[in-house]
Amino acid sequence: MAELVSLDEAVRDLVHDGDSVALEGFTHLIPFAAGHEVVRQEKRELTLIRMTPDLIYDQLIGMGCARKLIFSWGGNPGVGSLHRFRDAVENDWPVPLEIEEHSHAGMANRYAAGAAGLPFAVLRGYKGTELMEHSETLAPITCPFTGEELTAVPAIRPDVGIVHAQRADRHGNVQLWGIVGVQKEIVLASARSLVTVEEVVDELEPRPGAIVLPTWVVTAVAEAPHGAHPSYAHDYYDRDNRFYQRWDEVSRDREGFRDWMVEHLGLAAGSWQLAEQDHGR
Amino acid sequence: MAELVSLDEAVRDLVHDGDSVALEGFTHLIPFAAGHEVVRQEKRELTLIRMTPDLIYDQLIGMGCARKLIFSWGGNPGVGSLHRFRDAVENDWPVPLEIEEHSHAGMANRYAAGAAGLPFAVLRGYKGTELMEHSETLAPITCPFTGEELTAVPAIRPDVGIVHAQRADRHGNVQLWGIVGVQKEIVLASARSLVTVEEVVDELEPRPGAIVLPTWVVTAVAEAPHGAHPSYAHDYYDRDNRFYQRWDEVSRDREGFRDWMVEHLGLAAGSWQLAEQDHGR
Amino acid sequence: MGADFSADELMTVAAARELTDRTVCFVGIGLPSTAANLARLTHAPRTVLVYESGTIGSKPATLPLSIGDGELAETADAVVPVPEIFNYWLQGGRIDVGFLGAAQVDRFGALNTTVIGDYERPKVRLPGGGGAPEIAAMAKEVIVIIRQSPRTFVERVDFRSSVPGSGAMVVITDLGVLRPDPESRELTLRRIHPGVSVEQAQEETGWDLRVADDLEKTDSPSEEELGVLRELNQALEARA
Amino acid sequence: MGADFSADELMTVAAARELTDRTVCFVGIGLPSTAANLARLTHAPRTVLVYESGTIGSKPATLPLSIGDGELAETADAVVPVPEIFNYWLQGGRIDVGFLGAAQVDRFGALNTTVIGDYERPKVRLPGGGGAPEIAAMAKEVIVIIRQSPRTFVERVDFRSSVPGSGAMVVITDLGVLRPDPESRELTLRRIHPGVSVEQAQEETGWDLRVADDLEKTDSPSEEELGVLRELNQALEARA
Repeated sequence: MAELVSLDEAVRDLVHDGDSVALEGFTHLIPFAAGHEVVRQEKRELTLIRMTPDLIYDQLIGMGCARKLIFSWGGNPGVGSLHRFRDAVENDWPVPLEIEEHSHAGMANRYAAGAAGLPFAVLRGYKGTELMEHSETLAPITCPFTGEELTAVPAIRPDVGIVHAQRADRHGNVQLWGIVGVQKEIVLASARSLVTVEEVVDELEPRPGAIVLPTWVVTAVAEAPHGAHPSYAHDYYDRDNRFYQRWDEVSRDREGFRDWMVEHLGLAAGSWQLAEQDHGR
Repeated sequence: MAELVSLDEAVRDLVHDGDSVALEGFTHLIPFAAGHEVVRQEKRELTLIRMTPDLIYDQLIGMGCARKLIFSWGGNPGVGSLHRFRDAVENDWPVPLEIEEHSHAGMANRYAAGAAGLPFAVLRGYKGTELMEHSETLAPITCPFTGEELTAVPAIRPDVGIVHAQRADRHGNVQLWGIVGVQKEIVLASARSLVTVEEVVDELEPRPGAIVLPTWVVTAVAEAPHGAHPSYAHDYYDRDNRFYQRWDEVSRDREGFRDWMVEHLGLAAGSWQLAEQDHGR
Repeated sequence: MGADFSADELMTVAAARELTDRTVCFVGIGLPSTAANLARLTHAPRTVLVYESGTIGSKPATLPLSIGDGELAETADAVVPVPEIFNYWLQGGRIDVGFLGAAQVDRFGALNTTVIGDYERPKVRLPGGGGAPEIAAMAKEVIVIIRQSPRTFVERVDFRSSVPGSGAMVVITDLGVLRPDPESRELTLRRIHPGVSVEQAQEETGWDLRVADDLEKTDSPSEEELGVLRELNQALEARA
Repeated sequence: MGADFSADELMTVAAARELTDRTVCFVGIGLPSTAANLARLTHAPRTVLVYESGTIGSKPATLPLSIGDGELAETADAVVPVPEIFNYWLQGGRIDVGFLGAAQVDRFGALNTTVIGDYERPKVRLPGGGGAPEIAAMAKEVIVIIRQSPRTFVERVDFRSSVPGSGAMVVITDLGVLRPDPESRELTLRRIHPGVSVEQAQEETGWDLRVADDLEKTDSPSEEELGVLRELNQALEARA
C-alpha cells in the first residue's frame, strides 16, 4: 500500500546516493518537481535512467547528481541540444558522465522486461548500427524455431522509479491519462516507486484513456501540484513551450545555469559551489 | 481500411478451407455469430486457435470443421467438459483432431509476438511440466546476459483473426471495452481480420476502459447484433449462464448435438449427415 | 465429518482461512473464487482479487459464474489485457497467493489437469493447464483445493501439468491440510478436519502418507463463516 | 533557388509530395511533422499520423511543438503505451513511411544522429538514435530530410546510428531528391530543385555524387502548398 507523504520526505526515504533512478514520462507528465527535490537534497552518484533526458536531466546532470546516464535520446525537443548533458559528455563537467545508450524501442523493451520479471527482451533492431559495438547491453539472440537472428536487451530494474500523474485517491491508487508513455512499466519495474500527483481526490472516477496503478504496486504518493511544469499534465495545464526555448539560453553557460538553479530552486548558495576541476581537453 | 460487409460475405471472403483461424475473446465478446457462419458455410480442415475453446469451438469441432486445435484450456467454464472436444480427442469423432497445447501465458505471449512481428516470445514457465516433452512449439532459451534458462514459444500469426466488439463507426474503426482480453493482439497478429460488432454508429464516443482498433488494421467489419451470445457484450447483454449449463446436456450425445445444431443454426439437414467412421477404441 | 456442514463447505472455509489480509490473490473460478471472496467478506477485507481475464482488485458483490464476468470488470481497480496480466502481474512477481484445482496431485505436489491415461490416446481428456502452470511457478504461495481419494492422491500423476515453483504450497482437501516437508518436499498431513481419522486420510491417499508429529485439528467452520458462505452460494444458484 | 520560397519550404513541400493518400506515417517533430501535416492538409487528407509518443491517427489542427503534445492525444483514434507503439505498430510492420532527420548521411544511406568525432570523446554530442534505428529498419519506406553540404553528405558517417532496412529510401535535401541505386544501393541524385545546378549538388556532396541519366526537376511549390505551409508555420510561431 502506498503511503501518502510529502515530496521531500518521499525523496529522502526512497532515493539514496548511488541509486539507479528513473524519472519517466514520455513528453507528458515529466516529474520536474520530484527531480528538483533530488537536486535540493544533493543526491550524488546516481545512475539516471530515462528514454528522453529532458530539461530535468540537464538540471540533475548540471548540478552533479549523476555518475551515469542510461538513455535513448538526449535533446531539448524542438529546440536543440541539452547543453549541460553535452558539457558533461564532452568535457566531464561538473563530473564525468558515463553513458549507456539505446534506441527508444530498446529502452521501452528493457522497461517492459523489467516489469514482466524477465531478465531480457527481444526485438528486431540495432542491426548494422554502431551501438552494437559500443554496448555491453546488446547481444544477438537466435530464434530457436526459425533460426533468425534478433537483438536481446537486458531488463532495467531501477532502484527507484519516479513518475508524475494527474490524481491519486486517499488509498494511494494512482490515475493518469493522455499520453501514458512508459509510466506503468517503470513503476512495475522498479524496486521502489514514487508517484507525484497534481491532486489527491476522494474518488478516481473512470475516464476515457485512463490507466490506474493500484496502491499496492506504489511505494509512496506525494502531492505536487504543477509538478510536471514546464512539461504538461493533460487536462490540468499545457506545455510551457517558452520555458523550453528559454532553457537553451539559460543552460548554455555554466555560471548562468548554476545561478538560475540556485535562484529558482531556492538552493543554499554555498553548497553548490563545487570545486571545479579542469576537465577541459 | 476495413470494409463494412454482411457476416456471410465476410466469412465467405476471408475464411478458406485449410486456413488457420483464431476466434478470440477471453470469456467476454466471444464471436459466436461468426463461428456459426463458419459452420453454415461448411468450412473444413481448419486449424482452430483459441486460448479457451469455449462452446463455439465445441460446435465447430463437433460439426467437423477442424483438423487441428491450438489452445490452452478446453472446458465449459464453471460447468465441466466440452463433450465434442473430448469426443474428437478421445474417439476421433467426427474426424481426428490434432492438438497443440500451451498454457495461457504461453498463448498470450505467442499472440503478442505475432502482433509485434517477432518470430518468438520469451517467458518463465513450462519448466518441469510435461508439455515441454510433448510440444515442438516450446524450446529452452538462455538469457545472453545472465545465463538464466527460460522458455521460448513461437509467434502465432493466423490466416484469419475473428473477434467481436461492441461498436464500429462507418469508417470501420472498432471500439470495445470491459474485459479486452487478447482482441487487439489477435487482430494485429492475423493476416486478415474480421470484427463483428453489436452495432455500427456514427461516432465512437470515448469511453473509460475502451480500446480502439483503427480501420486500417481491420479487413472487414460485419454487424452482428447479439453476436456474442451466449457469452456477453459488456453494457449490451449479460452472459447466458443457463445456456452454458444446458450445453452440457445438449452436447453430451452425438445425435442430440447434431440435431440441435441443424435446428438452431437452420442448417440444411442433408449436408451434415457425415458418413460416420468407427473411431472407437 | 460433522453434520452441520458439508465437506465442500469445510474445504472452502479452510482455504479461505489460509488468506491473511492485504494478500494479492490470483483466482480461478469455482471453489477458489468462493474461498477468496469468503475471506474478503470475513477476516480479510483488503484481499486483492486478480482474475486471469485481466481484472485487478475486483470486488464482486456476488460470486462470478465465469472468470470473466462483467461484474469483475465493473468493480475492478484496473482492467488490463490478458498478455499484461500474465506478464506484468503474475510473472512480474506481484501475486502472493495462487489458487489451483486439479484432477490429480502427487507426493511432491505436481498437479495434473490435462489427461487421465496416455497423453496421445487419453482415457479422459481434461481441460488442460490454462493459467495453472505459471501460477504454480510464479505465485509466492500456492493453495491447491482437491478432494482426497486414491484416484486423486496418486504416487505419480498421469501428466505433470503444473509443478510447484520456489514458493510455499498448501493442499487443502475434504479430509485435512497438507504441506510439503521442508526437507524432502513430500506432502505431509499437517492438520486434520473434525470427524476425520488419520487412518481414513491414509486410506484415501495413493502413497504411504506421512503425518506430522504435531498434527493439528481444523476448527469447525464458525457460524459467521458458514453464514457468509451459504449466502454467497445461494445467490450464485439463484443467478445460474 | 527561386526568390518566392525558402530552401526549407521547398524541402518540406518536396517531402510532403512523397506521401500518397492513406499512407501510415511514423512522424518525428520538426520538418517531418510539418511535411506530414502539410500532406494531410493538401493532397493526402487520409494520411494516418503515428507519433512515437503512442498517438495513432492524430489530426492536429496546428503543428505540435513536441512529439507528445496534448493535442496529438486528443485528436487521435487511439493512444497506446510507448512499448506498444514500438512493438505492435512499428516492429509489427504497420508503418508505410517513416520520416527521419540526421546530422550526417553517407553514400549508402547510413545516418548519424549520435556524435561528431569519436564516440568515446566526442567533439559534439548529438541527441542520439531515439526512435530512428527501428524506424529506419522497419518502415516500408524511409524519407530522410537533411540539408546538403560536404559536412552532412559524407563518405563515411562518424557513427552509424541508423542503417536502412529492406524498405525503400528517399533523401530530400535543399538541393534535390536522392534515391539508392537499385543495384549498388548508392545514393543517386534523381531530381534537382529549381534554380540548382548539378555541379552545385556535386560540390555540396562529400563523395563523387552519381546523377541519374533521366534527372528530373522538382516543380516549384504551388500557391496552395505554400499557403498551407506558411499558415501552419505562422500558427506554430504564434504559440511558441
